[in-house]
Amino acid sequence: MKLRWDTAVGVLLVAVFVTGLGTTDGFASRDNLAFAFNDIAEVALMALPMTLLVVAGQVDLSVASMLGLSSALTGELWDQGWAFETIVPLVLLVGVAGGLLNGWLVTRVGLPSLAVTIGTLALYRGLASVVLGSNAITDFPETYAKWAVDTTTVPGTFLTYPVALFIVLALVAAVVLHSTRLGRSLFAIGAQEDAAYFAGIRVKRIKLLLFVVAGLVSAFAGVVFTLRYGSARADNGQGFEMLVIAAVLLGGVDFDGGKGTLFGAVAGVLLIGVLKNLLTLNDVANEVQVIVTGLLLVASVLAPRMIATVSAWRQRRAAAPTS
Amino acid sequence: MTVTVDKPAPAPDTERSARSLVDAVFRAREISIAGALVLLVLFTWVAEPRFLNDQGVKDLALNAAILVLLAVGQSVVVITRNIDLSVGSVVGLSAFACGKFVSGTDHGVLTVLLLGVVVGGACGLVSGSLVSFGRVPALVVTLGMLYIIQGLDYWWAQGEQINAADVPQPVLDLGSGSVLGIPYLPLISATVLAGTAYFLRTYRSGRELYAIGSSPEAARLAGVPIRRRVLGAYLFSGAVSGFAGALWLARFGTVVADNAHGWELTVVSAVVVGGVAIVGGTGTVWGAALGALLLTTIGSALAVLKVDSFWADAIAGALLLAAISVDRIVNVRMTRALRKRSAR
Amino acid sequence: GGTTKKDTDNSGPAKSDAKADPDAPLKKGLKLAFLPKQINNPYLKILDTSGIGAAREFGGKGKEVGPSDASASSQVSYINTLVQQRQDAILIAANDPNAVCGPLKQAMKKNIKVVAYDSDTAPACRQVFINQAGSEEIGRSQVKHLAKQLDYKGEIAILSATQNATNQNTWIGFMKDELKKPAYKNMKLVKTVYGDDDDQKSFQETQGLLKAYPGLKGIISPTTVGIAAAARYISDSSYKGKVVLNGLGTPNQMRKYVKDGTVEQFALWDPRKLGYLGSYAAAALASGQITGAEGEKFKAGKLGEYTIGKQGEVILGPPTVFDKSNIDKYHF
Amino acid sequence: MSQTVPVLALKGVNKSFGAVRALRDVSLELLAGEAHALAGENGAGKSTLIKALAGVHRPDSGEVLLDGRPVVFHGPADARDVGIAVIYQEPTLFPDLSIAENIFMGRQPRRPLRRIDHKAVRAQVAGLMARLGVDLDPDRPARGLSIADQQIVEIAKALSFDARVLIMDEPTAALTGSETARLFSVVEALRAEGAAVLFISHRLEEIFELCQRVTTLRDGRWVASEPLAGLTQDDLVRRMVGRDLEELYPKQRTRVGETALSVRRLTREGVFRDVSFDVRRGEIVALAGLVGAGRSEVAQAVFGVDRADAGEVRVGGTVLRPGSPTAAMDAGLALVPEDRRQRGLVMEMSIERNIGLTGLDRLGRAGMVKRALERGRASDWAVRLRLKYGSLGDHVAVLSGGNQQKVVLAKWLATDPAVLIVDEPTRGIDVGTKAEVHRLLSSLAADGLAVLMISSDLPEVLGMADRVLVMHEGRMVAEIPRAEATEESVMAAATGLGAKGRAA
Ligand SMILES: Nc1ncnc2c1ncn2[C@@H]1O[C@H](COP(=O)(O)OP(=O)(O)OP(=O)(O)O)[C@@H](O)[C@H]1O
Ligand SMILES: Nc1ncnc2c1ncn2[C@@H]1O[C@H](COP(=O)(O)OP(=O)(O)OP(=O)(O)O)[C@@H](O)[C@H]1O
Ligand SMILES: [Mg+2]
Ligand SMILES: [Mg+2]
Repeated sequence: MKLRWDTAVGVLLVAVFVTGLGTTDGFASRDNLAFAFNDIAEVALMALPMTLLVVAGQVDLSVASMLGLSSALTGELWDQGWAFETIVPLVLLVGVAGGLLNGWLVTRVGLPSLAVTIGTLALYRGLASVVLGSNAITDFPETYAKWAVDTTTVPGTFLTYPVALFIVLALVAAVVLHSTRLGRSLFAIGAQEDAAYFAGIRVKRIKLLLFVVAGLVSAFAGVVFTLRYGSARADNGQGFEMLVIAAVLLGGVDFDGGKGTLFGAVAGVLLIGVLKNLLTLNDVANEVQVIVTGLLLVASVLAPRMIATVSAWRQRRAAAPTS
Repeated sequence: MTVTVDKPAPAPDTERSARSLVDAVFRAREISIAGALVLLVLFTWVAEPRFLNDQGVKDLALNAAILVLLAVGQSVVVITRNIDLSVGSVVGLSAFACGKFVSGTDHGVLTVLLLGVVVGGACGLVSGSLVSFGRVPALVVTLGMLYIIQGLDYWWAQGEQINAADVPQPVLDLGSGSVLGIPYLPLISATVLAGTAYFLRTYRSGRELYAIGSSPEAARLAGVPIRRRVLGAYLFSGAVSGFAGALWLARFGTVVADNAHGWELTVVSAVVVGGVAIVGGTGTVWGAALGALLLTTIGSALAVLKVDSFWADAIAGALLLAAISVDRIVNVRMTRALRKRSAR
Repeated sequence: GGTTKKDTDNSGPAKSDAKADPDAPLKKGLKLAFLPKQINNPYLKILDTSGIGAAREFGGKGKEVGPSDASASSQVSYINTLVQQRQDAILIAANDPNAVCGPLKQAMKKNIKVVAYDSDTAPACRQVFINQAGSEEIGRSQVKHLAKQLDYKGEIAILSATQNATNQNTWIGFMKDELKKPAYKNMKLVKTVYGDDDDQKSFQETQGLLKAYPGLKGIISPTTVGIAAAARYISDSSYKGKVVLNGLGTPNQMRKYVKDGTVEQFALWDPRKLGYLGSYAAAALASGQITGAEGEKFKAGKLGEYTIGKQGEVILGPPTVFDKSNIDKYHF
Repeated sequence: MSQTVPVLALKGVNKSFGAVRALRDVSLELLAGEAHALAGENGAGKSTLIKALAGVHRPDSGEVLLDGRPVVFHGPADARDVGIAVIYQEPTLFPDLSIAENIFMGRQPRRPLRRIDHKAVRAQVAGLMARLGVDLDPDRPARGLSIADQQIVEIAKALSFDARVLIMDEPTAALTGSETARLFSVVEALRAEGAAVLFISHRLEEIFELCQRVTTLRDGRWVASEPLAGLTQDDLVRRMVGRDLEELYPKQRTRVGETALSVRRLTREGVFRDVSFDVRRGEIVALAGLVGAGRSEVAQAVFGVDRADAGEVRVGGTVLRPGSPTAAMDAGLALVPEDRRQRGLVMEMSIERNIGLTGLDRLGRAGMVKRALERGRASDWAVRLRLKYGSLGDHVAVLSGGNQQKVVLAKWLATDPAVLIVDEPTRGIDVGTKAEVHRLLSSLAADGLAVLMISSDLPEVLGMADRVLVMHEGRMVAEIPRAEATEESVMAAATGLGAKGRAA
């Protein structure tokens, strides 16, 4: 039986969860779970388009900066007295524009996405601080803020609204990736772009679309983040890009493209979230948590490798006497 | 059954002009970056002459010295189609380790530098072994190492700070002193840079690094000891980062656990701006060093031009994008020109 | 139409229905949690260690938890955890006065006492704020000191921590106000830069300042990381002796620069006392001695009695000015 | 001569990849001064065998003998160091490095202090190029070399050290007559100097021309080792296939219908110019020319993967939007590209997904993909093309070269095209399959498909085409009807000597 890494992460997630239930006071409480999942909502949301991108052999390092820009814009416009109902669509539009710029540079100018998005990582974060400077805007309307915080849950569950939204979007993303034309094309582009192009797949258009979706989702995550903390700042979500990528890679999505499952990526995000919550509850120092994250990442690539090596070795040993 | 007919050879002069064009394309990146750098410096200098006074030049060189070192180390790894995201953490760990080691003692400069190299080399060895022997993707492993080393560093430091007052004077002098008016740090970086460049061009193992990055499969079939070379590249990158950590201590005197936190992306930016292809196989350390110099100079220039610091990031990002886009467009144009010219 | 800023009304300071019982004894076995801006901040480390020591004095248990990056969002997850762990009091040095507000209010609802120290939260989100010194006094006195050193003329600049640090911004506000007075008509604040409490960033910001403003005569850096970095740069550059540096720093960090003449003087309160005071304030709150209302008094161990001021503020006392003559008496 | 100890030999070698047993108890002896052929169908295990000889694969059991003594190669470097030069089936170049560096990687001549002697490298490469009679600039990067030029660099690499054993896996698949002849004369010379040669080719006439002995493999098993003298091509085919071969060029007569593809004044600066031609339904039109004449580029521009600078392409009367393969496919065009590893297939993807890739819109509704339909399409075509595979879920990378080519064909035939452009459709395909492919093309044409076939295999061109178009240096120089097409007439046009037939 071949053990797939994404399954392994799923099993690990369940194991950690069960351990938490058994050993840690307060872990299983409705409040805590609502909080723990809500706490990674933005990272989780951004992990969805990131998974699609990485499968297609691309990466977007600018997602967290776009989150920051969106947060800063939301804050500044709100402060200037705009209506929240106008701000949100506008900010989402900015997300689309940012995605277009990334996608345009990658598909039209022909630059590698890693290089492009390192650039826009600085650019979007910079624009965020141009927009908002050192200010922090705080007085967001309760009517909207309540949808983002962990104290409001979907009736009858411990799911907060951002988490519920994530679940819906994750299902959509899973269907797209694994059972649609687009999904098949993504795998082909990621594994062998030339061959995909020669097979009539609209490689550039699809890549552009992915970056736009990533921009859009990141901008939306920016709004959620702003409402959740009730604070719009230029440095919101700084460094989240690494966390998003770590989660996706942890779920067994291959950075070289062409391989991976959405289930794995989601399991990766949740594992990081649950583990963080559990360790913090047990007063495990932050630096140890950082180390654990690192070890998990290394294990995520090393373990499948070792399993394969061991099973190949066993097979060879089993085959040897017959010849 | 086969028919023997000679293929007509193309006229030699078109071939030669095609060749020089090829050369030009490959050198275009270094030239365009050097050009951008000169323009930037001139512009800033005209706007604010103090930018290039004694202190100004010294500051520019000192600021770039450490990033140049890191970019040199990183390029060697990137050339082999790998990446080392743990550099920032390694610098942090090494700087703190060196600080802790010298604090309140009178250890000599050489001992400190050696310690830095050893600490960094050890980190490089771990990353390198995982990548080369574990045959796992470099990005994931080094991202993991970034976290692991950083965590260890924090865990060790527990919020402790090493102050300049505790660091022996000779070590601090290394960071601020100079010979013949040239500060030590840039001198050291330039030496490492030149040595690495020479090695990459004139030694088999250096060329093999390019071969691995250009096509790992072909390298395997050509009998290149891939694992050993990749391990070597990481070891070098780690050792250089560790060395940079020791220099960091010398330059800033004050060290905490999170020095150089988040520098990995800056270093990778410098390397990419400098024309080392992220997919390996091409680029030079000279280019990477120019890239590093350009990035730090942008920062210094913006400050001197009194550009609001809020704008600094945005402008740096935009310039980075402009640099790689222009380079790419020029490259494509020249390739097309090459195609039309070399029409057989 | 739509929801705009005008429709919202942010509520005032934290109200408390509970009655204070000044004679209640300090409870035993209180669980106090210190949540610094970032666990690797050396200055806050001193503070927290001393606070945890104080807790031991009155039979409580203190611990320090926190993120490794100084961002508001990472503090929030710690607050939640502390609530789940049912701590008796949370002491927080806020990275952002508002982002931590929601969770802190949740905590107070669950009868967990909240004390802000070093850097305040919005007043509604904590019961007591332990202020190092009166913000006004810190702000104004730094301008006064520098002005005296500069003979009341020349361009000056400020090197601050992060752009959102509450305490920094309050102080800077008072500095600007002080500078409006006619006595300083020959002095000009040309620029405020932010070193993000990052040594290297502060170092380069100083360098940029000096290059961009050739006429610069003085720098105030009201943050310990900033002043040390600035001193380090100036001591090795041609600006040494030409630019006056003043601000807030720890004696250990600054000793070298005071001795080599880069810096004449700087100020700071004793962070150990600050942590100690915070610890006692939290215990007093948790034991019901005080509720955070103006005018209430409590005893802070060997520091003696303190009174709660306006908006729940408790002031530690005036900062100490360090210079060549006294610096060797202090080691922190 | 045959009594001497073999220079290099395999004895009882077994090699499996997972469930696939690529070699079973295979033995082989290479003698000094002798050219030894290795024959077998696609997937018979030829490439695997030479990889075992070259130290790329370690045999699961059995041994490799060097001068009669068992050796273990831990990697290609070990084999190289004892004087074994290998040209692999797929060119293995470093695209970013110069031709000179490609040839000498890891073996550069050195100056004192172990520094590379760049001047000596260049000089030696120039010598090699002269010996091969080609004109390639040693300093240009390998990227962008045509497949033929890449193969030449591989050959130069193998020649660059005085090998005792020269192993060549289908070196001529991408070469035209002149280059092949040049290669053979070089190999002859080496053999005369006492080198042992192992040669693989699916072109049987080449085997007879070059080699003295032949070893045949079938399904990973050793069938025979024997002298070629006295053997006929049919004998050899019978050994390989295990049965008698049907006709190699089963050309059916078809009714030629209306114009399906019409290309007018197509130009791409620096590559080809002013190319015009028509292909009608039911017709197989061959596009012949020397390597580098620009045939593949024309095909790519027609299909839209390259953008033409001028000219137009009509399929079934409608003008194609330039630069859009999707539009070309919608109009009923299909292109089987020449570089199957880069462009024809997604190597890391399963067989069924590769075949499904060209028809994603037909595998379900509303953008969805039904796995059952995907698998059905794949298994359908796998049967029709007699694909040899383990499971349709296997990566195409594990298939033998010929079987990979079948997957590319399947993927395009499954789109049910009106015009099929095939670029070197039988390159690297064994004789049996070749006949199958030809029959397939023939019957498709008979059903009304318009076929444009680019081929460097002259017998194939002559055997299959209704009309032969000939390109020379980027221009269409001749159009020769089947009746007049002979080796001489086509080659004359291709080399630019007195264009026969009417100019197109
Ligand atoms: N790396 C591999 N992993 C799995 N199977 C492999 C691998 N390499 C070869 N095979 C299988 O081994 C068998 C022999 O393949 P090989 O490439 O040796 O054939 P070949 O005789 O060279 O064919 P061709 O004439 O098409 O090149 C095939 O069934 C192939 O699918
Ligand atoms: N992948 C490629 N990248 C860049 N240039 C190429 C590529 N393939 C071919 N060329 C160049 O384009 C020109 C035309 O080559 P093309 O492949 O069209 O010729 P061809 O007649 O089809 O020959 P072949 O038999 O090699 O397919 C040649 O000069 C060749 O070097
Ligand atoms: Mg083969
Ligand atoms: Mg071709």
